[in-house]
Amino acid sequence: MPVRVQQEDFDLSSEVAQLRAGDARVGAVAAFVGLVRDMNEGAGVSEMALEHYPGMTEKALEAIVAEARGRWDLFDALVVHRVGTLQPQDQIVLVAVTSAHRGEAFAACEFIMDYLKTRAPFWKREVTPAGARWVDARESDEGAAARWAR
Amino acid sequence: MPVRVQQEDFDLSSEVAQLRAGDARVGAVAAFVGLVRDMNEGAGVSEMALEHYPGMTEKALEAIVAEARGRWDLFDALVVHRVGTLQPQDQIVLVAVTSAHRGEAFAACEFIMDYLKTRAPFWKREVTPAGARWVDARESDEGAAARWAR
Amino acid sequence: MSVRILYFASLREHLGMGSEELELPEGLGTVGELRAWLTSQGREALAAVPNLRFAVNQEMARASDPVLDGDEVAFFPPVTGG
Amino acid sequence: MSVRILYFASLREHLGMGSEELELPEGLGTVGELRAWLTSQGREALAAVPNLRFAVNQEMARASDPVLDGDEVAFFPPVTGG
Repeated sequence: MPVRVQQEDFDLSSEVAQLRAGDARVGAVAAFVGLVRDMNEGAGVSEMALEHYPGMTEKALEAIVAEARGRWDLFDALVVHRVGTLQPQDQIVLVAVTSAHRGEAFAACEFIMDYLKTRAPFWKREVTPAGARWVDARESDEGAAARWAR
Repeated sequence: MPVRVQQEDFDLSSEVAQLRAGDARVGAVAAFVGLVRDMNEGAGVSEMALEHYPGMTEKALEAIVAEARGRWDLFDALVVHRVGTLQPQDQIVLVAVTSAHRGEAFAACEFIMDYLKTRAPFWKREVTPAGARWVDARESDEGAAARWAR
Repeated sequence: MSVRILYFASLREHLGMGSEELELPEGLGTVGELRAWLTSQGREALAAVPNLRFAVNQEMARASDPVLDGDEVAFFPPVTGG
Repeated sequence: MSVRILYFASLREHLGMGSEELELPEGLGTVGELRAWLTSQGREALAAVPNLRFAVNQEMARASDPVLDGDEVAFFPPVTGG
Protein backbone atom coordinates (compact mmCIF):
# COMPACT_ATOMS: atom_id res chain seq x y z
CA MET A 1 0.00 0.00 0.00
CA PRO A 2 1.68 3.22 -1.08
CA VAL A 3 -0.62 5.42 1.05
CA ARG A 4 -1.83 5.16 4.63
CA VAL A 5 -4.02 7.37 6.81
CA GLN A 6 -3.65 6.58 10.48
CA GLN A 7 -3.81 7.95 14.02
CA GLU A 8 -0.59 6.19 15.10
CA ASP A 9 2.83 7.74 14.81
CA PHE A 10 5.33 6.36 12.27
CA ASP A 11 9.06 5.65 12.32
CA LEU A 12 11.04 7.24 9.52
CA SER A 13 13.80 4.59 9.42
CA SER A 14 11.48 1.58 9.34
CA GLU A 15 9.22 3.14 6.72
CA VAL A 16 12.19 3.91 4.46
CA ALA A 17 13.77 0.50 5.12
CA GLN A 18 10.53 -1.22 4.13
CA LEU A 19 10.14 0.98 1.06
CA ARG A 20 13.52 -0.01 -0.35
CA ALA A 21 13.72 -3.50 1.16
CA GLY A 22 15.78 -5.83 -1.00
CA ASP A 23 15.85 -3.47 -3.95
CA ALA A 24 19.51 -2.86 -4.80
CA ARG A 25 18.54 -0.72 -7.79
CA VAL A 26 17.69 2.12 -5.40
CA GLY A 27 20.41 4.77 -5.32
CA ALA A 28 18.39 7.65 -3.89
CA VAL A 29 15.76 8.12 -1.20
CA ALA A 30 14.16 11.53 -0.76
CA ALA A 31 11.96 11.91 2.29
CA PHE A 32 9.89 14.67 3.81
CA VAL A 33 8.40 14.83 7.30
CA GLY A 34 5.88 17.51 8.25
CA LEU A 35 5.65 18.41 11.94
CA VAL A 36 3.29 20.31 14.25
CA ARG A 37 4.85 23.69 15.05
CA ASP A 38 4.17 25.46 18.34
CA MET A 39 3.51 28.72 16.50
CA ASN A 40 1.37 29.54 13.46
CA GLU A 41 0.26 32.89 12.06
CA GLY A 42 1.74 34.58 15.12
CA ALA A 43 -0.18 32.60 17.74
CA GLY A 44 1.02 29.84 20.05
CA VAL A 45 -0.35 26.40 19.19
CA SER A 46 -0.87 23.95 22.07
CA GLU A 47 -2.73 21.25 20.17
CA MET A 48 -3.80 20.35 16.65
CA ALA A 49 -6.60 18.15 15.37
CA LEU A 50 -6.63 16.72 11.86
CA GLU A 51 -9.92 15.92 10.17
CA HIS A 52 -10.16 14.12 6.84
CA TYR A 53 -12.63 12.67 4.35
CA PRO A 54 -12.33 8.89 4.73
CA GLY A 55 -12.38 7.15 1.39
CA MET A 56 -11.64 10.21 -0.68
CA THR A 57 -8.39 10.84 1.21
CA GLU A 58 -6.89 7.51 0.20
CA LYS A 59 -8.08 7.90 -3.40
CA ALA A 60 -6.66 11.41 -3.63
CA LEU A 61 -3.29 10.34 -2.22
CA GLU A 62 -3.13 7.32 -4.51
CA ALA A 63 -3.90 9.52 -7.52
CA ILE A 64 -1.11 11.91 -6.52
CA VAL A 65 1.38 9.06 -6.15
CA ALA A 66 0.28 7.59 -9.50
CA GLU A 67 0.77 10.98 -11.14
CA ALA A 68 4.29 11.21 -9.67
CA ARG A 69 5.14 7.72 -10.92
CA GLY A 70 3.99 8.74 -14.38
CA ARG A 71 6.22 11.80 -14.40
CA TRP A 72 9.43 10.38 -12.95
CA ASP A 73 11.27 7.03 -12.95
CA LEU A 74 10.55 5.89 -9.42
CA PHE A 75 10.90 2.46 -7.90
CA ASP A 76 8.45 3.16 -5.10
CA ALA A 77 6.71 5.93 -3.18
CA LEU A 78 4.99 6.13 0.18
CA VAL A 79 2.65 8.61 1.86
CA VAL A 80 1.69 8.27 5.52
CA HIS A 81 -0.61 10.96 6.91
CA ARG A 82 -1.84 11.09 10.47
CA VAL A 83 -5.30 12.18 11.65
CA GLY A 84 -6.72 12.88 15.09
CA THR A 85 -5.20 14.97 17.88
CA LEU A 86 -1.53 15.93 17.77
CA GLN A 87 0.84 18.02 19.90
CA PRO A 88 3.64 20.40 18.88
CA GLN A 89 6.68 18.47 17.58
CA ASP A 90 4.48 15.51 16.59
CA GLN A 91 4.94 14.07 13.10
CA ILE A 92 2.01 14.77 10.75
CA VAL A 93 3.02 13.43 7.36
CA LEU A 94 5.72 11.38 5.69
CA VAL A 95 6.44 11.28 1.97
CA ALA A 96 9.28 9.02 0.83
CA VAL A 97 10.35 8.20 -2.71
CA THR A 98 12.98 5.81 -4.09
CA SER A 99 14.74 6.17 -7.43
CA ALA A 100 18.02 5.36 -9.13
CA HIS A 101 19.15 8.99 -9.05
CA ARG A 102 18.60 11.91 -6.71
CA GLY A 103 17.11 14.44 -9.14
CA GLU A 104 14.01 12.35 -9.74
CA ALA A 105 13.64 11.43 -6.08
CA PHE A 106 13.77 15.08 -4.97
CA ALA A 107 11.36 16.27 -7.64
CA ALA A 108 8.82 13.51 -7.05
CA CYS A 109 8.91 13.94 -3.27
CA GLU A 110 8.32 17.69 -3.45
CA PHE A 111 5.65 17.24 -6.12
CA ILE A 112 3.73 14.79 -3.93
CA MET A 113 3.87 17.20 -0.97
CA ASP A 114 2.77 20.17 -3.08
CA TYR A 115 -0.18 18.24 -4.52
CA LEU A 116 -1.09 16.77 -1.14
CA LYS A 117 -1.24 20.28 0.30
CA THR A 118 -3.85 21.39 -2.23
CA ARG A 119 -5.68 18.20 -3.28
CA ALA A 120 -5.87 15.77 -0.36
CA PRO A 121 -8.92 16.34 1.87
CA PHE A 122 -7.32 17.05 5.27
CA TRP A 123 -8.19 19.99 7.50
CA LYS A 124 -6.22 21.29 10.47
CA ARG A 125 -7.79 22.82 13.54
CA GLU A 126 -5.43 24.30 16.09
CA VAL A 127 -5.85 25.33 19.70
CA THR A 128 -4.32 28.70 20.63
CA PRO A 129 -4.60 30.94 23.73
CA ALA A 130 -7.43 32.76 21.88
CA GLY A 131 -9.35 29.51 21.38
CA ALA A 132 -9.58 26.86 18.68
CA ARG A 133 -9.50 27.86 15.01
CA TRP A 134 -9.48 26.18 11.63
CA VAL A 135 -6.22 26.77 9.84
CA ASP A 136 -6.58 28.90 6.72
CA ALA A 137 -5.24 27.56 3.44
CA ARG A 138 -2.05 29.34 2.36
CA GLU A 139 -2.06 30.99 -1.04
CA SER A 140 1.59 30.02 -1.43
CA ASP A 141 0.50 26.36 -1.45
CA GLU A 142 -1.60 26.93 -4.57
CA GLY A 143 1.42 28.58 -6.17
CA ALA A 144 3.69 25.69 -5.22
CA ALA A 145 1.30 23.16 -6.79
CA ALA A 146 0.83 25.31 -9.90
CA ARG A 147 4.59 25.15 -10.62
CA TRP A 148 4.12 21.51 -11.65
CA ALA A 149 1.33 22.18 -14.15
CA ARG A 150 1.98 21.04 -17.70
CA MET B 1 28.56 19.17 14.58
CA PRO B 2 26.63 19.65 11.35
CA VAL B 3 28.93 17.32 9.34
CA ARG B 4 30.42 13.90 10.04
CA VAL B 5 32.62 11.56 8.01
CA GLN B 6 32.58 8.02 9.37
CA GLN B 7 32.91 4.34 8.56
CA GLU B 8 29.91 3.34 10.68
CA ASP B 9 26.38 3.18 9.35
CA PHE B 10 23.79 5.73 10.52
CA ASP B 11 20.14 5.55 11.52
CA LEU B 12 17.85 7.94 9.68
CA SER B 13 15.28 8.27 12.49
CA SER B 14 17.78 8.94 15.26
CA GLU B 15 19.71 11.45 13.17
CA VAL B 16 16.55 13.36 12.30
CA ALA B 17 15.24 13.12 15.87
CA GLN B 18 18.49 14.59 17.18
CA LEU B 19 18.52 17.31 14.54
CA ARG B 20 15.11 18.62 15.54
CA ALA B 21 15.24 17.64 19.22
CA GLY B 22 13.18 19.99 21.35
CA ASP B 23 12.73 22.55 18.59
CA ALA B 24 8.99 23.07 18.15
CA ARG B 25 9.60 25.77 15.52
CA VAL B 26 10.43 23.02 13.01
CA GLY B 27 7.57 22.35 10.61
CA ALA B 28 9.50 20.62 7.84
CA VAL B 29 12.29 18.07 7.58
CA ALA B 30 13.69 17.23 4.16
CA ALA B 31 16.09 14.30 4.08
CA PHE B 32 18.09 12.52 1.42
CA VAL B 33 19.82 9.15 1.66
CA GLY B 34 22.23 7.95 -1.03
CA LEU B 35 22.68 4.19 -1.36
CA VAL B 36 25.06 1.77 -3.07
CA ARG B 37 23.36 0.36 -6.18
CA ASP B 38 24.17 -3.12 -7.48
CA MET B 39 24.47 -1.77 -11.02
CA ASN B 40 26.32 1.24 -12.45
CA GLU B 41 27.09 2.17 -16.04
CA GLY B 42 25.76 -1.19 -17.16
CA ALA B 43 27.98 -3.34 -14.94
CA GLY B 44 27.14 -5.28 -11.79
CA VAL B 45 28.66 -3.82 -8.63
CA SER B 46 29.54 -6.23 -5.82
CA GLU B 47 31.44 -3.84 -3.58
CA MET B 48 32.30 -0.16 -3.29
CA ALA B 49 35.15 1.63 -1.52
CA LEU B 50 34.98 5.31 -0.64
CA GLU B 51 38.19 7.30 -0.36
CA HIS B 52 38.31 10.89 0.91
CA TYR B 53 40.67 13.73 1.78
CA PRO B 54 40.64 13.90 5.58
CA GLY B 55 40.56 17.47 6.81
CA MET B 56 39.46 19.00 3.54
CA THR B 57 36.34 16.83 3.44
CA GLU B 58 34.98 18.24 6.69
CA LYS B 59 35.86 21.81 5.68
CA ALA B 60 34.21 21.40 2.28
CA LEU B 61 31.02 19.96 3.80
CA GLU B 62 30.90 22.68 6.46
CA ALA B 63 31.30 25.34 3.79
CA ILE B 64 28.44 23.82 1.78
CA VAL B 65 26.17 23.74 4.84
CA ALA B 66 27.11 27.34 5.70
CA GLU B 67 26.28 28.39 2.15
CA ALA B 68 22.88 26.69 2.40
CA ARG B 69 22.17 28.41 5.72
CA GLY B 70 22.99 31.73 4.13
CA ARG B 71 20.58 31.13 1.26
CA TRP B 72 17.56 29.74 3.13
CA ASP B 73 15.95 30.13 6.56
CA LEU B 74 17.01 26.86 8.15
CA PHE B 75 17.00 25.86 11.79
CA ASP B 76 19.60 23.16 11.33
CA ALA B 77 21.30 20.94 8.76
CA LEU B 78 23.25 17.71 8.93
CA VAL B 79 25.53 15.83 6.56
CA VAL B 80 26.79 12.33 7.37
CA HIS B 81 29.01 10.69 4.75
CA ARG B 82 30.49 7.23 5.06
CA VAL B 83 33.94 6.13 3.90
CA GLY B 84 35.55 2.71 3.63
CA THR B 85 34.14 -0.45 2.09
CA LEU B 86 30.40 -0.73 1.40
CA GLN B 87 28.07 -3.29 -0.16
CA PRO B 88 25.06 -2.83 -2.45
CA GLN B 89 22.07 -1.46 -0.50
CA ASP B 90 24.37 0.13 2.10
CA GLN B 91 23.77 3.75 3.03
CA ILE B 92 26.44 6.16 1.77
CA VAL B 93 25.27 9.64 2.65
CA LEU B 94 22.58 11.43 4.63
CA VAL B 95 21.59 15.06 4.22
CA ALA B 96 18.84 16.35 6.50
CA VAL B 97 17.55 19.90 6.86
CA THR B 98 14.99 21.46 9.22
CA SER B 99 12.97 24.57 8.50
CA ALA B 100 9.62 26.17 9.29
CA HIS B 101 8.27 25.47 5.80
CA ARG B 102 8.81 22.76 3.23
CA GLY B 103 9.94 24.85 0.27
CA GLU B 104 13.12 25.97 1.99
CA ALA B 105 13.81 22.52 3.42
CA PHE B 106 13.55 20.85 0.01
CA ALA B 107 15.66 23.47 -1.76
CA ALA B 108 18.42 23.46 0.86
CA CYS B 109 18.57 19.66 1.01
CA GLU B 110 18.91 19.31 -2.76
CA PHE B 111 21.40 22.19 -2.91
CA ILE B 112 23.63 20.52 -0.32
CA MET B 113 23.54 17.23 -2.23
CA ASP B 114 24.30 18.91 -5.56
CA TYR B 115 27.24 20.82 -4.11
CA LEU B 116 28.50 17.77 -2.21
CA LYS B 117 28.52 15.81 -5.48
CA THR B 118 30.86 18.31 -7.14
CA ARG B 119 32.80 19.96 -4.29
CA ALA B 120 33.36 17.46 -1.48
CA PRO B 121 36.53 15.37 -1.93
CA PHE B 122 35.17 11.82 -2.00
CA TRP B 123 36.00 9.21 -4.64
CA LYS B 124 34.16 5.96 -5.32
CA ARG B 125 35.87 2.79 -6.48
CA GLU B 126 33.61 -0.09 -7.40
CA VAL B 127 34.23 -3.79 -7.90
CA THR B 128 32.57 -5.32 -10.99
CA PRO B 129 32.94 -8.69 -12.74
CA ALA B 130 35.50 -6.99 -15.03
CA GLY B 131 37.56 -5.88 -12.04
CA ALA B 132 37.78 -2.78 -9.85
CA ARG B 133 37.36 0.68 -11.36
CA TRP B 134 37.20 4.26 -10.21
CA VAL B 135 33.77 5.73 -10.82
CA ASP B 136 33.75 8.49 -13.43
CA ALA B 137 32.26 11.84 -12.49
CA ARG B 138 28.91 12.44 -14.18
CA GLU B 139 28.54 15.53 -16.30
CA SER B 140 24.94 15.84 -15.12
CA ASP B 141 26.28 16.49 -11.61
CA GLU B 142 28.08 19.61 -12.81
CA GLY B 143 24.85 20.73 -14.41
CA ALA B 144 22.86 20.10 -11.25
CA ALA B 145 25.29 22.19 -9.19
CA ALA B 146 25.38 24.96 -11.80
CA ARG B 147 21.61 25.45 -11.45
CA TRP B 148 22.22 27.07 -8.07
CA ALA B 149 24.78 29.60 -9.33
CA ARG B 150 23.97 33.21 -8.65
CA MET C 1 -33.23 12.06 -7.38
CA SER C 2 -31.51 11.14 -4.16
CA VAL C 3 -27.98 12.17 -3.14
CA ARG C 4 -25.75 11.91 -0.12
CA ILE C 5 -24.24 15.23 0.96
CA LEU C 6 -21.11 15.56 3.14
CA TYR C 7 -19.74 18.63 4.96
CA PHE C 8 -16.26 18.95 6.43
CA ALA C 9 -14.22 21.11 8.80
CA SER C 10 -15.51 24.64 9.48
CA LEU C 11 -18.48 24.05 7.17
CA ARG C 12 -19.50 20.96 9.15
CA GLU C 13 -19.24 22.98 12.36
CA HIS C 14 -21.28 25.92 11.02
CA LEU C 15 -24.01 23.64 9.73
CA GLY C 16 -23.95 21.46 12.84
CA MET C 17 -23.94 18.27 10.76
CA GLY C 18 -21.47 16.15 8.82
CA SER C 19 -23.84 14.58 6.30
CA GLU C 20 -27.40 14.31 5.09
CA GLU C 21 -29.41 12.23 2.59
CA LEU C 22 -31.64 14.39 0.41
CA GLU C 23 -34.28 14.03 -2.27
CA LEU C 24 -33.52 16.80 -4.74
CA PRO C 25 -36.21 18.68 -6.67
CA GLU C 26 -36.37 18.38 -10.48
CA GLY C 27 -34.01 20.60 -12.45
CA LEU C 28 -30.90 20.41 -10.27
CA GLY C 29 -28.28 19.33 -12.79
CA THR C 30 -24.90 20.56 -11.46
CA VAL C 31 -22.89 20.91 -8.29
CA GLY C 32 -23.31 24.70 -8.48
CA GLU C 33 -27.08 24.42 -8.74
CA LEU C 34 -27.11 21.98 -5.82
CA ARG C 35 -25.07 24.40 -3.76
CA ALA C 36 -27.44 27.29 -4.53
CA TRP C 37 -30.48 25.20 -3.68
CA LEU C 38 -28.94 23.99 -0.38
CA THR C 39 -28.13 27.59 0.53
CA SER C 40 -31.74 28.57 -0.11
CA GLN C 41 -32.86 25.70 2.13
CA GLY C 42 -31.31 27.18 5.26
CA ARG C 43 -27.73 26.06 4.81
CA GLU C 44 -26.37 29.60 4.47
CA ALA C 45 -22.86 28.61 5.53
CA LEU C 46 -22.48 27.17 2.01
CA ALA C 47 -22.47 30.73 0.70
CA ALA C 48 -20.29 32.11 3.50
CA VAL C 49 -17.22 29.84 3.25
CA PRO C 50 -14.59 31.50 1.04
CA ASN C 51 -13.32 29.39 -1.87
CA LEU C 52 -15.66 26.52 -1.14
CA ARG C 53 -14.47 23.25 -2.70
CA PHE C 54 -16.55 20.37 -4.10
CA ALA C 55 -16.11 16.66 -4.62
CA VAL C 56 -18.45 14.28 -6.44
CA ASN C 57 -18.04 10.59 -5.61
CA GLN C 58 -14.80 11.39 -3.81
CA GLU C 59 -13.12 13.21 -6.66
CA MET C 60 -12.50 16.94 -6.79
CA ALA C 61 -15.22 18.60 -8.90
CA ARG C 62 -16.20 21.96 -10.35
CA ALA C 63 -19.44 23.90 -9.98
CA SER C 64 -20.32 22.95 -13.56
CA ASP C 65 -19.89 19.19 -13.02
CA PRO C 66 -23.10 17.10 -13.14
CA VAL C 67 -24.84 15.60 -10.12
CA LEU C 68 -26.60 12.29 -10.76
CA ASP C 69 -28.95 10.10 -8.76
CA GLY C 70 -27.06 8.18 -6.08
CA ASP C 71 -24.03 10.49 -6.10
CA GLU C 72 -22.03 11.39 -3.00
CA VAL C 73 -21.43 15.15 -3.07
CA ALA C 74 -19.05 16.81 -0.59
CA PHE C 75 -18.61 20.49 0.27
CA PHE C 76 -15.60 21.74 2.19
CA PRO C 77 -13.16 24.64 2.67
CA PRO C 78 -9.74 24.56 0.95
CA VAL C 79 -7.67 21.69 2.32
CA THR C 80 -4.91 22.32 4.86
CA GLY C 81 -3.22 18.96 5.48
CA GLY C 82 0.45 18.08 5.32
CA MET D 1 60.32 26.65 -0.96
CA SER D 2 58.92 23.53 0.58
CA VAL D 3 55.42 22.14 -0.01
CA ARG D 4 53.44 19.06 0.86
CA ILE D 5 51.78 17.40 -2.15
CA LEU D 6 48.83 15.00 -1.90
CA TYR D 7 47.39 12.66 -4.55
CA PHE D 8 44.02 10.92 -4.39
CA ALA D 9 42.00 8.14 -6.00
CA SER D 10 43.12 7.00 -9.49
CA LEU D 11 45.94 9.54 -9.47
CA ARG D 12 47.30 8.13 -6.20
CA GLU D 13 47.15 4.65 -7.70
CA HIS D 14 48.87 5.65 -10.94
CA LEU D 15 51.66 7.43 -9.10
CA GLY D 16 51.97 4.72 -6.49
CA MET D 17 52.01 7.25 -3.65
CA GLY D 18 49.56 9.35 -1.65
CA SER D 19 51.81 12.23 -0.66
CA GLU D 20 55.32 13.67 -0.84
CA GLU D 21 57.25 16.56 0.66
CA LEU D 22 59.17 18.52 -1.95
CA GLU D 23 61.63 21.40 -2.22
CA LEU D 24 60.50 23.35 -5.25
CA PRO D 25 62.93 25.13 -7.59
CA GLU D 26 62.80 28.93 -7.88
CA GLY D 27 60.18 30.38 -10.19
CA LEU D 28 57.25 28.09 -9.44
CA GLY D 29 54.49 30.55 -8.54
CA THR D 30 51.16 28.86 -9.31
CA VAL D 31 49.37 25.54 -9.03
CA GLY D 32 49.52 25.19 -12.80
CA GLU D 33 53.29 25.72 -12.85
CA LEU D 34 53.70 23.21 -10.03
CA ARG D 35 51.66 20.67 -11.95
CA ALA D 36 53.78 21.17 -15.09
CA TRP D 37 56.99 20.83 -13.13
CA LEU D 38 55.80 17.66 -11.33
CA THR D 39 54.82 16.16 -14.69
CA SER D 40 58.30 16.88 -16.03
CA GLN D 41 59.77 15.18 -12.96
CA GLY D 42 58.37 11.74 -13.84
CA ARG D 43 54.83 12.14 -12.50
CA GLU D 44 53.23 11.84 -15.96
CA ALA D 45 49.87 10.74 -14.54
CA LEU D 46 49.32 14.41 -13.61
CA ALA D 47 48.98 15.14 -17.30
CA ALA D 48 46.95 12.03 -18.09
CA VAL D 49 44.02 12.45 -15.67
CA PRO D 50 41.12 14.21 -17.43
CA ASN D 51 39.79 17.33 -15.70
CA LEU D 52 42.36 17.19 -12.91
CA ARG D 53 41.28 19.15 -9.84
CA PHE D 54 43.44 21.08 -7.38
CA ALA D 55 43.20 22.16 -3.76
CA VAL D 56 45.54 24.47 -1.87
CA ASN D 57 45.45 24.21 1.92
CA GLN D 58 42.30 22.11 1.66
CA GLU D 59 40.30 24.55 -0.45
CA MET D 60 39.42 24.05 -4.10
CA ALA D 61 41.86 26.04 -6.25
CA ARG D 62 42.52 27.00 -9.86
CA ALA D 63 45.63 26.55 -11.95
CA SER D 64 46.29 30.27 -11.63
CA ASP D 65 46.17 30.29 -7.81
CA PRO D 66 49.48 30.93 -6.02
CA VAL D 67 51.55 28.29 -4.21
CA LEU D 68 53.48 29.55 -1.19
CA ASP D 69 56.08 28.06 1.10
CA GLY D 70 54.53 25.59 3.53
CA ASP D 71 51.37 25.06 1.49
CA GLU D 72 49.54 21.76 1.21
CA VAL D 73 48.69 21.21 -2.46
CA ALA D 74 46.43 18.35 -3.53
CA PHE D 75 45.81 16.91 -7.00
CA PHE D 76 42.86 14.63 -7.71
CA PRO D 77 40.27 13.56 -10.31
CA PRO D 78 36.75 15.06 -10.24
CA VAL D 79 34.98 14.02 -7.04
CA THR D 80 32.38 11.24 -7.07
CA GLY D 81 30.94 11.02 -3.54
CA GLY D 82 27.35 11.10 -2.44
